[in-house]
Order: sequence, then C-alpha cells, then structure tokens
Amino acid sequence: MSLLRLENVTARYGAAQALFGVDLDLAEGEVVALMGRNGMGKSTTVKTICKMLPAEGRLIFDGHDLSRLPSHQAARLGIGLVPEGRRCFRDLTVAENLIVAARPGPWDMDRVGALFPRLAERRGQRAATLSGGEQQMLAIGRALMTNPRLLILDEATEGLAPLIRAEIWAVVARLKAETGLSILVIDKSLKELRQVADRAVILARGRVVWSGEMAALDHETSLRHVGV
Amino acid sequence: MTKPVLEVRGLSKRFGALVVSDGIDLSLRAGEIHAVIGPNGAGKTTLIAEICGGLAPDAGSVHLNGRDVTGLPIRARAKMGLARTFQISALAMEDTVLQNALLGALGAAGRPWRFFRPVLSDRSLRVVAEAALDRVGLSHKAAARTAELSHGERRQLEVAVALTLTPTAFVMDEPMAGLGTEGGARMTALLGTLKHEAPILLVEHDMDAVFALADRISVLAGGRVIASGPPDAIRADAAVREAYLGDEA
Amino acid sequence: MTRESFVNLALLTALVAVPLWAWVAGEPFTITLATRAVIFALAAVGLNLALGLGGMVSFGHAVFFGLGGYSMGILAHHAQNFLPLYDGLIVIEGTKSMPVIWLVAIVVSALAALLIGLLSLRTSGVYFIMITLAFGQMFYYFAISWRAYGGEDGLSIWVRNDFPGLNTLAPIQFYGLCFALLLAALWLSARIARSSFGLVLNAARQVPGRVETVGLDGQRAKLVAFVISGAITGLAGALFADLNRFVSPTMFSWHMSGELIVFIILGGAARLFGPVAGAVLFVAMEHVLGDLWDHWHILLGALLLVIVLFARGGLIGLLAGKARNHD
Amino acid sequence: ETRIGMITTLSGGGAALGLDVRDGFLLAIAQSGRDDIEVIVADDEQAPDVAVQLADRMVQSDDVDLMTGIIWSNLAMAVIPSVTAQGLFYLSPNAGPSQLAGRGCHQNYFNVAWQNDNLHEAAGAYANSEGYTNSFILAPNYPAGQDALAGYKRFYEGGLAGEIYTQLGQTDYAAEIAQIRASGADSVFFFLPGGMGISFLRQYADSGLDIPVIGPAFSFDQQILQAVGAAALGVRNTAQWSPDLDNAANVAFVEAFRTEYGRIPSLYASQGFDTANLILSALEAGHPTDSPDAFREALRAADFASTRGDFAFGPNHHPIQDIYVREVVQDGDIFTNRIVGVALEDRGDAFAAECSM
Amino acid sequence: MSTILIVEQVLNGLQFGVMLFLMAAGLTLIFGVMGLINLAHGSLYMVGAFVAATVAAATGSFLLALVAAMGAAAMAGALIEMTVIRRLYHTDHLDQVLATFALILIFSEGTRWIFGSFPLYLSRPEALAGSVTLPFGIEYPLYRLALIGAGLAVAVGLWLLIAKTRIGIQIRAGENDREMIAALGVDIRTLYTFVFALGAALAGLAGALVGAIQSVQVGMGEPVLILAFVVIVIGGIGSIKGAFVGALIVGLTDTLGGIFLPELFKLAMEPAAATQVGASLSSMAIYLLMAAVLIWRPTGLFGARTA
Ligand SMILES: Nc1ncnc2c1ncn2[C@@H]1O[C@H](COP(=O)(O)OP(=O)(O)OP(=O)(O)O)[C@@H](O)[C@H]1O
Ligand SMILES: Nc1ncnc2c1ncn2[C@@H]1O[C@H](COP(=O)(O)OP(=O)(O)OP(=O)(O)O)[C@@H](O)[C@H]1O
Ligand SMILES: [Mg+2]
Ligand SMILES: [Mg+2]
Repeated sequence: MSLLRLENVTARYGAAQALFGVDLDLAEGEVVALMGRNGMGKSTTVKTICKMLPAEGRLIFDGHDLSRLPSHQAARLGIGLVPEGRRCFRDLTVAENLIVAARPGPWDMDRVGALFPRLAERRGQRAATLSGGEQQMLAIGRALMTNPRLLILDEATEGLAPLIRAEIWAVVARLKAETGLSILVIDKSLKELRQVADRAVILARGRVVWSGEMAALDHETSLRHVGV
Repeated sequence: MTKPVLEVRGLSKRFGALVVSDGIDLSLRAGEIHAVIGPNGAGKTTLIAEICGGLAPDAGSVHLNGRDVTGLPIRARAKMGLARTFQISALAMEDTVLQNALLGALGAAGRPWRFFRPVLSDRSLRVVAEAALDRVGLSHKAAARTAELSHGERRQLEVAVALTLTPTAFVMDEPMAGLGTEGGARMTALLGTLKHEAPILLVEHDMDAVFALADRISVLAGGRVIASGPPDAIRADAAVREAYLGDEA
Repeated sequence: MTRESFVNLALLTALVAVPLWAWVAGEPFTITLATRAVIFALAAVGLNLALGLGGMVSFGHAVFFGLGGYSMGILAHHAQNFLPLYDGLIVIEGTKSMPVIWLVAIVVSALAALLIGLLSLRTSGVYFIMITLAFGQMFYYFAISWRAYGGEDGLSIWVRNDFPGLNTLAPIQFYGLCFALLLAALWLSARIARSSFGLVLNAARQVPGRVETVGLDGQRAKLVAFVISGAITGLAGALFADLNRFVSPTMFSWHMSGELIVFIILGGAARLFGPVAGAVLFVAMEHVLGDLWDHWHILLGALLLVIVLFARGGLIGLLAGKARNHD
Repeated sequence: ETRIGMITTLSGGGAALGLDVRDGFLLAIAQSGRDDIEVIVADDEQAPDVAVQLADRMVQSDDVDLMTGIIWSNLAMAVIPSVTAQGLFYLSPNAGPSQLAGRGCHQNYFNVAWQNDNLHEAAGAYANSEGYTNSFILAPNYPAGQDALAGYKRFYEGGLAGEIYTQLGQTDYAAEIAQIRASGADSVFFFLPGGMGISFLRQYADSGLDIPVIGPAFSFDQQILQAVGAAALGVRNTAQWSPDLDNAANVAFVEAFRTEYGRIPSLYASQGFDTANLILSALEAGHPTDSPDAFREALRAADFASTRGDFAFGPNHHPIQDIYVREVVQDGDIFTNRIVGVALEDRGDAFAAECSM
Repeated sequence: MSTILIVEQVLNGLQFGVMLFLMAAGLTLIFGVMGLINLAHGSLYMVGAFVAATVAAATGSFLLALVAAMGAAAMAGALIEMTVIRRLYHTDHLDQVLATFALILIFSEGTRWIFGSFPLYLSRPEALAGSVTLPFGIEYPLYRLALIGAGLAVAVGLWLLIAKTRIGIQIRAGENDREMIAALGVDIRTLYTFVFALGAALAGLAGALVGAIQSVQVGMGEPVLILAFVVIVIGGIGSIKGAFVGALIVGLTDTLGGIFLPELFKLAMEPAAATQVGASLSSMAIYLLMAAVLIWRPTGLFGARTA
C-alpha cells in the first residue's frame, strides 16, 4: 500500500515554475531516494509534501488528501522533516529544540541522546552556538522526536564528518530494518544511497526523468542526470 | 623554503569551560592547498573566524604575509588579501547574482565612496565580477535574484565572491557542502587551478575532494591539531581514523 | 519604459499640472496643500535613503525635521526682531534669506545626524528603531521647555522668508521652489541607489558580515547615508516652517517621525518615488476625508489597513507591479 | 452674508473643550435666527501645523470674513498673527497667550475669554483672602504651566512650601503628593489641565491629605468633574463664569444649552456662546470685510448680553471682568460648581501696558 | 529630605514600574516573542479601561469590571490578530508599523465615537481604599500596594509560562522559524492568536487597574505605549525578565529623577531656574537612560539574541 503518493504535482515560486507534473510513490516501509542535480526541484518537492509551498495536483498521504491541510496537520499525520539547511531554532537550547514538537512514540530524549551522544552533552546550549554538524544532528533528532511514519531527509548529511555521516547512514539503515520507517532521502552521495534506498526517483528541471528500483539504475542514466 | 603566506601560532580560545582552540599551529604556503579536517564541533569554523577576524583569540597570533594581523578587524585583513567563504551562505538575497559579485570587486578595488557614477557602468569592476561568475559556472544566472538560486548555486556564488577579491590567500569553509556530485567535481577542478593563484586553507568534510586536492592535511579534534602531514600519511594515521575518518578512506 | 517609470512620470506630471491649474483657476489653497505634500515628500525622500536603502528604520527623523524648522525659526526670529543671534567677539545676525537658512538647516541637521548616527548605529533592528525614538523624545521635551524660543508655544514668523528673484509670498512661486528641491533630492537618491556607495549600503543592510569580509566598511557607509538622509529631512523641515510661518515642538514629536515612515510604506519602501506617492496620497486623504465625517480617522485607518494588507509594496507597488532590479 | 471660520479641536485628547466651544457658539447663532451667517467648522486635531493649514484654507478658499475657535495657546500663536496680518478679524473664545495681550496685540484681535494668567492670578488673590501663607504650587513644564505659576505668584503674598514642574502629560502624581505631604504646606495650587488634573485630584483624595487645594477652572469643568467623581467635592477653583451665575442671560443660556445638548454647559461653552453673541452684536454695526472700522468699533463697545454679566474690553482687547471663586458640589448624581465668592473684581490683565495700539 | 520620604518615593517608583511591567509584558510577548511591533497595544490598554469603567458603572463591582476588561481586551486582541496581524508575521517591521498605526486610528476614533470625548469615571474598590502604615511609619495607599502585588504575581506567572512550559518553548521556536515549527506539527497559528490575546488581556488589565486612579480617556494608551517600548528595549526584547527589570528601572528613574534632579540643580542655581531645568532634564531622563543603556549594551540588558 502506498503511504505517500504525488500525482502530477506542479509548484511555482512567484512567476517561476519549479515543478512540472511530478509523480512519486512511496510505499509503507520503503526508502526512496530523490535525486538530481542542483536546482532541479528536489527540495521544492519536499516543500510541497510538507505544505510549505502551495502546489497543484494530488498529494495523498496515508489515504488523506494533503492538499486541503495546513502544514502542521500534514506533519501530524506522521511526516517528519529534516530540512535543507538544518533550520534549528536558534534561541532554543538543544533540549528545547528536541521537545518542542515531540509526540509520543518510541523516540524520546534518551533514545535520541543515545543516537547522538554529542547532543546529550550539550542539552543546555543554545542551538545558535552549535557547530554545523551538531546542528545537523539536532535537526535529525528533532524530526525523530515527532515519531513520524515518514521521515524526510533533505541533505541530512551535509557538512558532517565522515565518521558521523557513516553513523547516520547506519542509523538510516537501522531505522529501515528495525522500525520499518518509511524514508524519503535526498543526498548527493550515490554510494550511500545505493546501499540504503529501495527505489530512486530522478528529477531534472522539475520533471521526473527516471524512476525505478535502485538496483536498476544504470551508470549511464546516473551520469546523465546526477553527474556520476 | 619560502615564507608562509599565512601562519597561525599557538592560537587558543575558550567559551566558558569549552576549549575550542587549543594552541593551534598552522601555516599556509604559496601554491598549496592545506586542508583542515576534523569532527563536527572540532573548532574549524572557530579557527577560521580567528584567522579572518571577527573572533578574538585568547592567546596566540595570526600572521599574514609576515605581518601580525591578530588585532586587526575583518575589513583590514580582507584588504590585505584574505578571502573567506562562509559555511552558511552570506549573500545579499535581494540583489542579483552579478551585484553580489560586484560587491567583492568593489572591495578589491577599494573605491566604495562614489555617490554618482552608476556602479553597473564601471567596466573594470564588471569585468572582474563577470569573470568570477564564469569560473564557477554561474554566468547564465548573473541577472537572477540571489534568493531564486538553489542551495547549490548559492555555494557557487559564495566562492565567486571570494574570487573577485583576487586574494593572496583563500580561507574556505566547506565550499563543497550542498553541491551535487557533478557540482562538487567542478568545484574540485576549480580549486585545483585556483591554488596556483593563491593558496587555499580548506575546511571540508568531503573526503573525496580533500584527498584529491590537498597538498597537506591537518586534523583538528577537540580544538587541537592531532595530526598534520601529507594526505597518505593522514589516511594511514590510526588516531585520525578513530577520531574522524572511520572506514571512509 | 517600465510600468514603474510610467507611474513615476504620471505622478510628476500631476505635481506640475495640478498646482498650475489651481493657479490659473484661482484656488490658492490647493497650491498650499500641494506644497505641504511636496515638503513632506522631500522629508520622506530623505528618510528613505536611510530606511529603504540602508535598512535603518529611524523613528527619530523628526529630530532633523524639527532642527531644520528651528534653524529657520530662530534665524528669522532674530532677523525680524533685530536681535543679534550671537553678540560676543563677533556679531552674528539672524537672516531672512532662504538660501542661507537652508544651508544652516542642512549643516545643523547633518551634524546632529552624525552624532545620533554614531551612537545609534551601535545597535540594529528594533533597538535602532527605539534608540532613534529616544533621541527624538529628548529633543521634543527639550524644545517644549525651552522658553527662549517659545517652548511649547513655538515661534511665529510674520512674513515668509525671501529667495532672490522670487516672490515667496505668492503660493505658486514658493511651491515651485519646494518642487525643485524635491526633484533635486530625487535625482540625488536615484544616483546614490545605483552608485558604488549604494551597492555597499544595500549589501550592508542585508548581509553586514559579508561586506566586512570583502574589505568594505558597511557601518561607515550606513553612517554617511544617515547623515545625508538627516540633512535632506532637515532641509524639508526648514521649508515646512516657512510654509506655516511657524515652528513648534510638534515638529520633533514621535507622531511626526511616525508619519514620515507611514508616507514611505504607503507609497512603497525601496521605491524611488514611494515617499512622494505616499505623502501625496496621505495629504489628499487627510483633506478629503476630513470633510466627510467627524470621525474621519476611522476611515483613514481603514484605508491604510487596506493598503498594507492588500497592496504590498504600497501604492507604487499596486500600480506598477513587482519591483524589478534596475539593470 | 457673513462667513465665520471656526478652527477648533474636535478630535484627540483635548476634543471636549473644542466641542463645547463649538456647541455654545452654534447655539447663539441658531438663537439669533439669522440665516445670512455661515459658520465653517474644522478640526485642528490639536496640531499647530494642521491649524495653520486650515487657516490658510479658510482665508484662501473659503473666503471667510472673520475667524474664531482656537483652544490652545500654541495653536493660537501659530495662526492668529498671520490671520490678523492679512487683515481679518480674529476673536479668541479661549486661548489668551501673553504675547498677544502685550507687545503682539493687534487691532483686529479680540479675546472674549481671558488673558491666560487671569484665573491663576485670581487663585493667588483668593489664597491671600483665606490667609494662606505657605503654598505648594505645581504645573506642567511648558509655557502655559510656567505662566500659571507666575500668575499665581503675581497676587499671592505668602511664602512657598515648594514649587515643582511636572512632566507634560504625566498621569501619576504619587511622587508629587508625597512631596506635598512632607513639605508642611498649608495650601496647594495646581494647574493641570485635562486628564492630568483628573489623575491628580483622584490620587490626592486617595492619599488622605487634607491640605486645601485651589486651582483654575480648567481642571474643574463640567465633564472633568464627572470623571473625577467625589474626589473633587469641596475643592475651590477660580473662574470668570459658573452655571449658577445669576443673571438673565446666563439663566437663559444654561437652560437653552441643556435643552439643546442634554448636558450642563461648561466654561468653554459659555465662552463660545459669548463670542458668537459679541459677533452678532457687532454685525449690527457693520460687516467685517466691507466696513471693518465700524465692525471693530462695535466689538470694542462689547454691547451684548454676556453670560458673565458685566463685560468690557481693556485697551488691548482683552476682557475686564470679575473672577469668581467656585466650589465643587454634588447636585443629584451630577458634580458641578457653585459660586462662593469673588476673587478679583474688574480684573484686566498684566500685559495691557505693553500693548501699543 | 527625610529618609521616610525617600523610602516612600522608592515605593512610588516601584509601583509605577510594576504597572509599566503589566503593559510591557504583553508587549514583549507580542513584540519580542512573536517579532511583531504592535503599536496598537496602547489601544488595548484603553479598551480595558473603558470597558472596566462601563461595567463598573453598570454593576458597581470592581472585580467584575476587571474580568470584563481582560475579557474584552483579549477578544479585541484575538479579533485583530485573526483579521489583520496574522497577515503581517512574515512581512517586515515596516508593514507592521503602518498596519498597527492604522489600528490605533481606528480604535481611538472608534472609542470616541462610542463613548464620546469626555473622560469616564472608574473608582477603585472600597475594600482597597485608604492607606496602610508600613514599618518606619510610612503611610502608603493600600490600592497602590495591591497594584504592586498584582504586577509581581503576573510577572512570575508569565516567566513560568514562557520559560518552563512547552507552549512557551513552542512560542519562542515560532519566532525563530515560524514555517519550520509548523512543518513539525505545531499549530502555530492558533498558538499565536492565543499569545496575542494573552498580551492583550494583560494590557486590558493594566488599563483597568490604572484607570481606577487616573483618567479614563481616549488617547490614554499612547504615552504608556512609548514607555512600555522603552522598558522592553532597556530590558532586552523578548525577555520577560528584562521587561521586569527594565520596568522597575524606568519606574524608579522617572519617579526619583523628577524629585531629585531639581534638588540637585538647586545646589548650583537659583531655585526657580533649578526647578525648571531639573524638570526639563527629568522628562528626558528615561530617554537618556535608554540611549545610554543601548550604547553600552546594544541589545539591552538581557537581550541575548542577535538582533
Ligand atoms: N525561494 C525561491 N524562490 C525562487 N526560486 C526558487 C526558490 N527556491 C528554489 N528556487 C528555484 O527552484 C528550482 C528548484 O530548486 P530546489 O531548491 O528545489 O533545487 P534542489 O534540487 O533542491 O537543488 P539543490 O541540490 O541545490 O538543493 C531552482 O531553479 C531554484 O532556482
Ligand atoms: N559562542 C559560542 N558559545 C559557546 N560555544 C560555542 C560558541 N561558538 C562555538 N561554540 C562551540 O565550539 C565548538 C566548535 O565550533 P565550530 O563551529 O568551530 O566547529 P566546526 O569544527 O566548524 O564544526 P562543523 O564541522 O560541524 O562545522 C562547538 O562545539 C560549538 O558548540
Ligand atoms: Mg535542495
Ligand atoms: Mg564549521
């Protein structure tokens, strides 16, 4: 059964159209990679799903029509977002960032703290003074604390040290294997995506140019649309 | 051996109990790329702020072209040829891409106090700005508003602004971050040629780029340089593997 | 020609045509109203240099407006009463000559702007708004209790000051003078906006950190802009005092500062002609609505609300569409 | 056809005064039954520049023959000199700044209310008659406030327990009241118009102090008293008029005003009413624009039935009149004033000598 | 000058400060926490006073009047938030200034339309009449003591709400990034309406409490509004603690400055001139203070955030 479905979604920034009829399908428990070069509409797609940008077309999550819902209600259906650029709440402490939108479920402070010990050490520090990587961890922790059914990671490993990046990929893999969480992931590292994602959707200039099993993604296609 | 372009000696800084720079020694010589890597929160961005001004170290000194610049403001250091790119893009979002580049050219030319002449008709500035945009591959977006750029494009513009300064040294904080594979490859190529114009102090988490580019690598952890040397040695260093690289390399 | 420059041209045409018509038709009060609008526009054009271009939301520009007004008031007061202004080693006389008064108004307000700017620019954002307000209030309370020049009662000047070759008592001639100064100020701001200095100022508003890292001094650019801005508003103050032949501390009040800001937003901040459109619209509304109903402030408020909520970018934005980059 | 321009305050904090002046004025015009008089009323918002603008409009576009209406001295100073300089008549129903009574007097300017200092002077005289010798005096720190204290001291002969200037628009007087308590004063004189007076009187009553208070009528007009409530009962104040003043013109005026507007008229209403009647009386002699000299002479004669009883102009065109002492009393659930004595008889003003006309 | 007088003046300063805090607290909630410059806050204060006066006149109950004042101000606040303010969060401060300036015009003139231009009467409750004798024989009006108490209680309550509750955290998060907090599933719209109504209720409460010892009239909100802005700027925007400290500082400066500055000048000048110069200076005192604080600390005393 599909958890998230986009049909013919278009979106625009003012006069400039950014999405031209995007289709996307994500089943329960599936990990889908959204790929494409810079500026091709990946983040825009994410924004339409989270209702941060008005869109036309059909957006269905878990049988609910997202198009009528405001942003916060879409999130409450179980969409957890780790946005591009982190967007931690600067003036809140680490702990406050984590509990600010927490909803009950398996993920709580302790579990996030175990996942990112660095955050646990800095519970009282203002987010604005965290290092870039720490902020990234915080953004992931914050999304997990909402106990989502669908986790959206938009460049979640940007700016992270290899070791931590590897850890995060391990976490993603574990989330997939152990909790059956559905994940929509955007990342520039094809290698990691290949390991974790079941399927891939590739965007170019706001259109889906390729989609299918990750394994079926051949070198030529990826070179043409992703650059490697 | 030539005198280093940029030299950092015994730099220390603490925030309360947290030591973010712990007696750091570093140098940047002409023609090289010196990569600084290290775990998140190791103090890399802090180090850059101390080098470029904006954050005063508690102890230690920064020398640029042999001059002690430790007490100088950001502006003065920039005038002496230090070009910095930001980890989080700092661009005038309402202005066009070209205007952002022009700002750098203007700073390099050092003539902001002109009240009457339209800046866009200043050929010499335009040439510099357009050339910089061209090198990072943003010429086609010159007339676009910066706010309309995608994340990756903003990273490119960030580097272009630094380029307009025709600096004596670059200090770059994660220029690859957010660039796609292809963009990353282009940036890697660009930096490879740039270093012949001015050496680059490169903070970066993209290990492919670091190992492809760096002539020397210093590893920062807990505010302290735990290893420094040529790429191969660093790759093999057990402490570095444990603190940072993991199985990556 | 873009739509915006078309709107601007239409506005200028109206500012020429309407007073001329009033002159021919023998409606001197319409000219007086237009003069008032043009002077307010000049003051707001001054403020907009700081506010629109430099992002310095000054809630204290009435200081400069008032200083300009008092420059005129004090000089003319001494001249009309034949009291020397300063009687020490040298004797300084008052004057009734507009060019001299203007020069004094510009210099005095520029100096005040330098001082206030130097102190205020240590802060930014809302704090800047409030510290400039604080300076405004200080001047206001000082002027109220300053007996020598009338305190709250203000200073009356019996006759309007002179301008060589003109009869300033003829409304249309005085209007022409004010209008010419407005054009000059508009020309100046247009040039500044496109200049190197304008680019720096613009960037300093958006990303102060970036400006420093390319070796430019954003703070100083802001200060210079603030001084120019204060000087223009001061000049407008001198004209305003001459229009009314009267100055009083209300020229220093925060309502005055607020109104200048309102003109700008009403017309469209960051638009060259925004302040002009705003001032004209405001004066016109005041005049028209005032005759309709005792409680006309309700109508004025409602109209302003409609404009903020439904005409983003002010009047010019409404008429000319989205702002375009000037290149 | 005579066109009268009335610029007065109809909005903002001081609107109550302007409304009363206007209503009193219009009542007299209506009573006269003349339909060849047009009154053009405009709201100055208590802002000098707006007043100047309106004056320009009335002179330039509306072609008025004479003007009146301004409440506040600072607005009067902004408007009147230029209006009279242009040859028009101006009759002030309220503001009476000293400049216009002294060196700045003008043959076309008449004040039908008082010179600003009059009521304060009367308060000083009254303090003497009560035998007070140690007054505490306070007023806001602006010219009218400074004049008020000077006016009080002009007649008052005793010593001062304290003299303070408060902030214009201040609403909390706890600190001043504490100072009064500590000063050992035997009387308090205050000039705090509008909301300032309301706050002061209520807080004074609350403080439990029982030192007698004197003030000019400005803090005790009909509307203010209702807002002060019982706190004002018994307080003495000085005025050139009172609703209970016993002369035929006044009895008829109070009755007519009550019927027309449903409230007891205030001092200001009586001033507006008198101003209109003065104008009406002078119009019998000549038109202000066509025969200004005749009109002016008729104004000087002041041959009309004033609500104040005897009324005459001094050489500087300011009133010579009695100034009374009133006491605040309760009449049903309405607070109002009752005359208890005369403070100054046939008082002119201190500045007439400086006027050369 | 006796010690008792000085202590009494300090109490007066405190009481004035605490009243300012009630205004400033609402303003700092809205202005600091939600990032909105609400010039119309003074109008809500006025609404509170007028409603209290009307209800007290009709029912004779001060308590009822207080409740009605808070309720009416909260409702007015919620109403303008939903119709006007809501559209302004993502715009810059300038649009907010213009819109709320327009609201002032509408509120002031509307109130005059409904209630007329004459001040209204509102009396403090009989139970709080008279004075109490404090230690050292200081006589102090009971009502003013009650005001101090009420202000302190509100201060503590607000601080707890903002700093300690999840709602408080969500509100602060909303100021940093409104879009993001919504995307995480928090209904920030409703939350903001609530905050706005709460701030309005506090203003209404202040208006009613103060209306009982001052005059209830159109335009009464504006001077207080300016002072309240001064307070939160001195304290540091967004900080309830800052608003509290700032309010006390402003209250004390204003009260004590008016008393001591003229005395100070009397040492060097003749009394009449000294009174006048001292008074002039004291009316500027709080603005001098604010300028000095900002020059020394550009983000106010407790303003942690980057401006
Ligand atoms: N706020 C905006 N206003 C106008 N145009 C925008 C805005 N954000 C993005 N765009 C444009 O929309 C297009 C798609 O941008 P989007 O951010 O979705 O790209 P992306 O695939 O996420 O790229 P990247 O990998 O660089 O993050 C780009 O051409 C970009 O210029
Ligand atoms: N103003 C501050 N107050 C307290 N701690 C701070 C402050 N600024 C930075 N820090 C801390 O100093 C440490 C170093 O931060 P820095 O930004 O230099 O890290 P970094 O090496 O650049 O990390 P990243 O790779 O994640 O960007 C971090 O732990 C951060 O939380
Ligand atoms: Mg993206
Ligand atoms: Mg960093």
